[in-house]
Amino acid sequence: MAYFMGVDVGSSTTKGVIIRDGVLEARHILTSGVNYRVAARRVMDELLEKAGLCLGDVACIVATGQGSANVDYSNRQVADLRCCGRGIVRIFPTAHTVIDVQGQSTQVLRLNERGQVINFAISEKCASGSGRFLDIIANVLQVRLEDIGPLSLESKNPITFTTGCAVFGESEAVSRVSEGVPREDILAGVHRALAEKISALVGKVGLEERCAISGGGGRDIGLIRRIEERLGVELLVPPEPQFVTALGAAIMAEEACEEEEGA
Amino acid sequence: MAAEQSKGLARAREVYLDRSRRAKELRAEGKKVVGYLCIYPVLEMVTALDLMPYRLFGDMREPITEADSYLPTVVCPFLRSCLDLGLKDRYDFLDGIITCHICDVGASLGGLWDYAVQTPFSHHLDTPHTLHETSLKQEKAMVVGLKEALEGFAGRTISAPALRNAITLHNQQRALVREMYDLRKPDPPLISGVETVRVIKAIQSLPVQEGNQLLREVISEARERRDGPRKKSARLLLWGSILDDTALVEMIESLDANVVMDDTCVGSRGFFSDVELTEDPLDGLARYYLTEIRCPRTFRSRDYMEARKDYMKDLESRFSYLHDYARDWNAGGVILESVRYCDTHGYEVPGVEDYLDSVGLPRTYLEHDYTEGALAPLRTRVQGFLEIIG
Amino acid sequence: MTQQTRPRALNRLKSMYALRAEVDKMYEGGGGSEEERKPVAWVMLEGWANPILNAMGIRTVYPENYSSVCAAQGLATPFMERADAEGWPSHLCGYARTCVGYSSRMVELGGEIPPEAPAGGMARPILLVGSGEVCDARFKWFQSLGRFFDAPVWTIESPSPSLRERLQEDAYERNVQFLVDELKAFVAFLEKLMGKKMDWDQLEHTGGGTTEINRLRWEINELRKARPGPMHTRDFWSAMSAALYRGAADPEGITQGHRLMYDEVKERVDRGIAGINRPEKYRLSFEGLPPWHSLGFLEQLADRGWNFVIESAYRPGRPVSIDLSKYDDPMERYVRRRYRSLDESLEEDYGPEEAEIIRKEILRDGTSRRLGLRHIREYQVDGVVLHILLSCRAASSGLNLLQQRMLDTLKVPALVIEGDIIDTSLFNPAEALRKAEAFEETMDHYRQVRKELGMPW
Amino acid sequence: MIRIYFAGIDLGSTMTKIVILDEEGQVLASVISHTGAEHRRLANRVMEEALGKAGLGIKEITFVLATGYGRINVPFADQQITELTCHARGVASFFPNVRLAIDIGGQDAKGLKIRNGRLLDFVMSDKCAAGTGRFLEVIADALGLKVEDLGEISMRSTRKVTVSSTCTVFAQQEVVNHLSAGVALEDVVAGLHDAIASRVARMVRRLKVELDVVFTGGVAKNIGVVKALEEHLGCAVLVPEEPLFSGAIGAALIGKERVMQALDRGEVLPTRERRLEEATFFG
Repeated sequence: MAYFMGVDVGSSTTKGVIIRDGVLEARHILTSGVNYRVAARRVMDELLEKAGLCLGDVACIVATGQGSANVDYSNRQVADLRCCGRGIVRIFPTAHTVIDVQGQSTQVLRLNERGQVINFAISEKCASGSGRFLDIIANVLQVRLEDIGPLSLESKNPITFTTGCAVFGESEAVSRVSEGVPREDILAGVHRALAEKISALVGKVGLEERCAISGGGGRDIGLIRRIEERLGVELLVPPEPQFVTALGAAIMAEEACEEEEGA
Repeated sequence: MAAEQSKGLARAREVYLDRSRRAKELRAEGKKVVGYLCIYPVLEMVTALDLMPYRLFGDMREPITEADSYLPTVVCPFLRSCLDLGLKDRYDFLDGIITCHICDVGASLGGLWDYAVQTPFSHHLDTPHTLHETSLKQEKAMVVGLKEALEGFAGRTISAPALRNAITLHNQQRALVREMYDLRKPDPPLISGVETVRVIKAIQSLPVQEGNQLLREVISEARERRDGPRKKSARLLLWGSILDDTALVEMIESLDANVVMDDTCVGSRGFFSDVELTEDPLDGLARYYLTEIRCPRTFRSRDYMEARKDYMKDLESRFSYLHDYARDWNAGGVILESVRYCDTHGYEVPGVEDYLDSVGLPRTYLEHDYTEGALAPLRTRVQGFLEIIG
Repeated sequence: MTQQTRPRALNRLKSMYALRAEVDKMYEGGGGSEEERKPVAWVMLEGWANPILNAMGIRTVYPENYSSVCAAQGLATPFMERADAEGWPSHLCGYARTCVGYSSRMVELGGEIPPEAPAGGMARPILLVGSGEVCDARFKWFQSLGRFFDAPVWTIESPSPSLRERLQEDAYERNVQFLVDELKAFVAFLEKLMGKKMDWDQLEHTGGGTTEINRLRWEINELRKARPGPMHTRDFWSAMSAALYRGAADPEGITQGHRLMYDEVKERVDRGIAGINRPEKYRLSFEGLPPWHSLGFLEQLADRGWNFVIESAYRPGRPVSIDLSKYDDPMERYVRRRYRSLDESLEEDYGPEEAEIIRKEILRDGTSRRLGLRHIREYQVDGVVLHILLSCRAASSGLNLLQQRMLDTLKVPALVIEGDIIDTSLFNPAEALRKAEAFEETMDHYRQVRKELGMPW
Repeated sequence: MIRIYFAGIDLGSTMTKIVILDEEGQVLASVISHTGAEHRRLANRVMEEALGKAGLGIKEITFVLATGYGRINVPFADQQITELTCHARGVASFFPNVRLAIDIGGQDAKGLKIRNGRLLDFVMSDKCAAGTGRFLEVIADALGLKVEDLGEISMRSTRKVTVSSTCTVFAQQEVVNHLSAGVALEDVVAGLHDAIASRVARMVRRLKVELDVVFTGGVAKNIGVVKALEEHLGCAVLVPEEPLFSGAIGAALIGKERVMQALDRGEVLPTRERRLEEATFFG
């Protein structure tokens, strides 16, 4: 029975999964650091280690994400948008809209039942619409990533950022702190800003009843609630949202083999 | 008329903050409300048919979400905001809408509005871009076209007396606005820049008679007032594109400066000359709306039919009124403001700067993206400018 | 890299090169000495000025086109940076900013053509002819050049009413009369400027000469409906300038060039040869103005089997024979030959039945969902690329609506790519390719949808 | 006779600078410190430190003028002026003939047109971090480099890369892509410097570049950016010994002028009560 590997080299983290019969055999995540090649190698070693396999056991490997070109051991590269779609329908077969909040950018996808991308919109060429904005602020507020969401939910009145720039948002957060603004209001301010940008993207591709969230943003309950408020729907949240695209890549690997057999 | 205690400036502030209230009241009483874009639609004819003209504005305090599906982010955020509000049903009390060829995006807004917002009645006014003799004829035809469309919509025709009366009423409004602007000439001015924006926006949200009443109240109140603006080191003239929110002027006046005069379309632009009562009233209206409104969207040239062109003289013919404003209102500096992606004002800036430099008026150019938050960084620019001219 | 190992993905037309070469004749170093002695006017591309100026013995040069020439050769940026330095806001039209920078440089050199100017450069103008058509930049930009040139600026006014207003029965005749008067005023001005009278027979010639060129361009486009598409949009763009900018100056030459192009395309159709050297996986239309600086990007898409078989911009109108016999005023003949009523063109383009539906829709809604979609249907495209231009409001503001209409009525999806006609800093090929890959799935999906709905492609 | 002293404090987004001058304009003390979250505490602390160095008490300072991004958060300042005017004045005190000054700080980049020490006109970037010091900080941080080392590193470059992303955060990713693709660190860093220099040069050209061009602010310490700016402007770029202090010195000098002018008129400028907030003596 064949094994398939998906590797997603993202801007901040690199994720990999191995599946067999569509069942998850192993998964691993690590920070991408300053050399994607190294990250890609390490994630492969870890995966094989965990699954107790050697590279030869893996029938096909698909690389995706913005660093996918650095996965020198992959059989093919596939755009992360497509992998994300494949991954999400494997987890939520009826989800036809996905909000994928990545470090580098935020993208909203419309999918058909096969998980194929039938429409999509991507946040603009500026990080203020991406998860990085959140990382930056959390970092300067010294809030651990897992605490961001819960803390933000305590906010009574979220602040409004005067700058569109994620980097300036940092210094603005700093000065708001010095004015004695509570951290939760600042975080909630970021969440609200992101939710607004995201709902605009959703407006472009159209909102489906069943809407899921993936990517690092899917672990942030604060962001999720804000988006739900704006869109008026309950989001489907996968157990491990950050692995959705890697999973999709593995599924793509599976499909690739089937094609070749078919051909 | 609904129960209203407050008068004058307080009333203006009320209307500014809740501008659709009066329109909705009157609509409940059976009056039809006609929205209009920019200041080119011929309001006199709307008034003459006993319809209520209601100017379309955006809201820079409201994030644009819906409009993204219709207008890309690279177009004028003011117009995107207008459409956004339309899509969010904030203009659902309008019975009709008049758009005009104010600019490329403005021209396409009509079609988008028809497609996505679908106000029952709509008409597009194709105001010519030049002052050629032929253009005046064309504008007249456009005015006639609007007249017929409005009459069809209202189900009655405009009688000559009614139109004359409406022209008189709107001329009165223009005169009253100029009278109010005179109260900005003293130092300190009796009315602040912020208050002026509120009043102008208010009268563009009320029937003309009520607007005139409000202006009279404001004028008499301001003449008497003790709580007017403080004396500041700088008196400024503000030139630029649409400013339908007090935020920018508020920021400027929070510094050591008073905005004492403006050339913007939520300011003096629509009020500084009158419609001439001609034999056929439509001639006077056509001439006024084509030639008297000094928005850069119209191509003006001193050298029409001339084989030679003199740049500085051309600039003088186009912008000397700014010099007059600065002189009469004793302004020591000019702030040139434009909303990002406004092409017509954008192309005008170098010429205005050349002219102001030639007459020795200090100036600075501010570009904003029509969000309240983004105004904050401009503070240091304005303060720096004040330190230069101070 | 595939490009080295395999033949280039784009299959260019030989006949295109000759036409493309024609364009350089507009600029210095081309055109021949007789042509070069003539005074030069800088003109916006529009329906009216060019033949009139040529008939008056004035040479016409098109800064819009010249800016795209600069961009295509990667030479636009320094000019645009100059425009920034001169204080023109950086969100303005890339064509305009390039031209402003060029003008500023020219003044710095005392009116001389900058040595770094591609294609020999544009000579100093005696006249700037702007236009009220298409976009605001086309009259504001030339006006703002006053800082550099004392050449007079004339803006040709032309009516651009909304669709509903254009259907009013008196509207067409009124606009014709308006144009006749406006253009006569323009001629009067030119006569004053040049100190000589208009040669009306010459106008009949320059004004009529482009009709045949237009007919040929139309016929060529008809051939492009074939499967596989015989002519890629890149060839269309390369050739189109000749017809648009040189047609009136050299009717015979340009006509001949298009005859040859017609024959070449016809032969490709007969032999089933495509505009790309790859299997035609997807047929596309390019909506909006081209990214002149990054046309190589189309090679990468062609390599994926994307064949751009048609485009929205600069498409020739259907040739019609108009009976001008009852009009003896030469200017009126000139206007009526080129200016059609919306009623007529709807009938010609959509046939009586659909035209009637469209007319009804326009009168009711002010617009019709069917407009602007005919080529999508007739060329049976699988998808379109919408090029949103960060420096052009006019070409970008309608695109999102078009996108929705295409999806609603024809089930044809659109890929939105943000870029610019000139400014390279705004275009990200890697990002665009990433989107393109995902978009292939989208096109596959809607192919299926159209099939299920029993649509013809 | 009683001597009089002037303090200028420049509370910038990343660094806070303070100087104390005597009436001849001699610098008695200067202090620089990182700007944290707590502006008011910081202002008090650096003031204390400067007073210590100058051997003065707070009451002996005749006039305190605050400038910079946090100027309103200086509790003991008598007046606030923008960094634009103060930089111009300060730069002119180093280079009397300066006509164009470029200041690249943490929060923004400025171009200042100066004549005889007076500010005539200015341009500034403030919409996003591209072309500011933050751009380099963020990226140096991500690469685990010290921002002050970037200059030297880039000097080794032989083939600088192009960094196309405007957004700092995205540029950071672009850098990582380059490094992963095996591009030499120095070539990447040189690319970053070039990106900043071209943005800033583009902006300041609006003021019409004239000699002498002076470059101040934190980034002026970066030889790589200095060279890149010279390339883009096509002229020599002068950097003062203490490029970070032009704002603070300018502020102190303007304060001095204002006091002197007032004295000539026989007036005394209104000043705050001279005390530092208790909190800072212990806290």
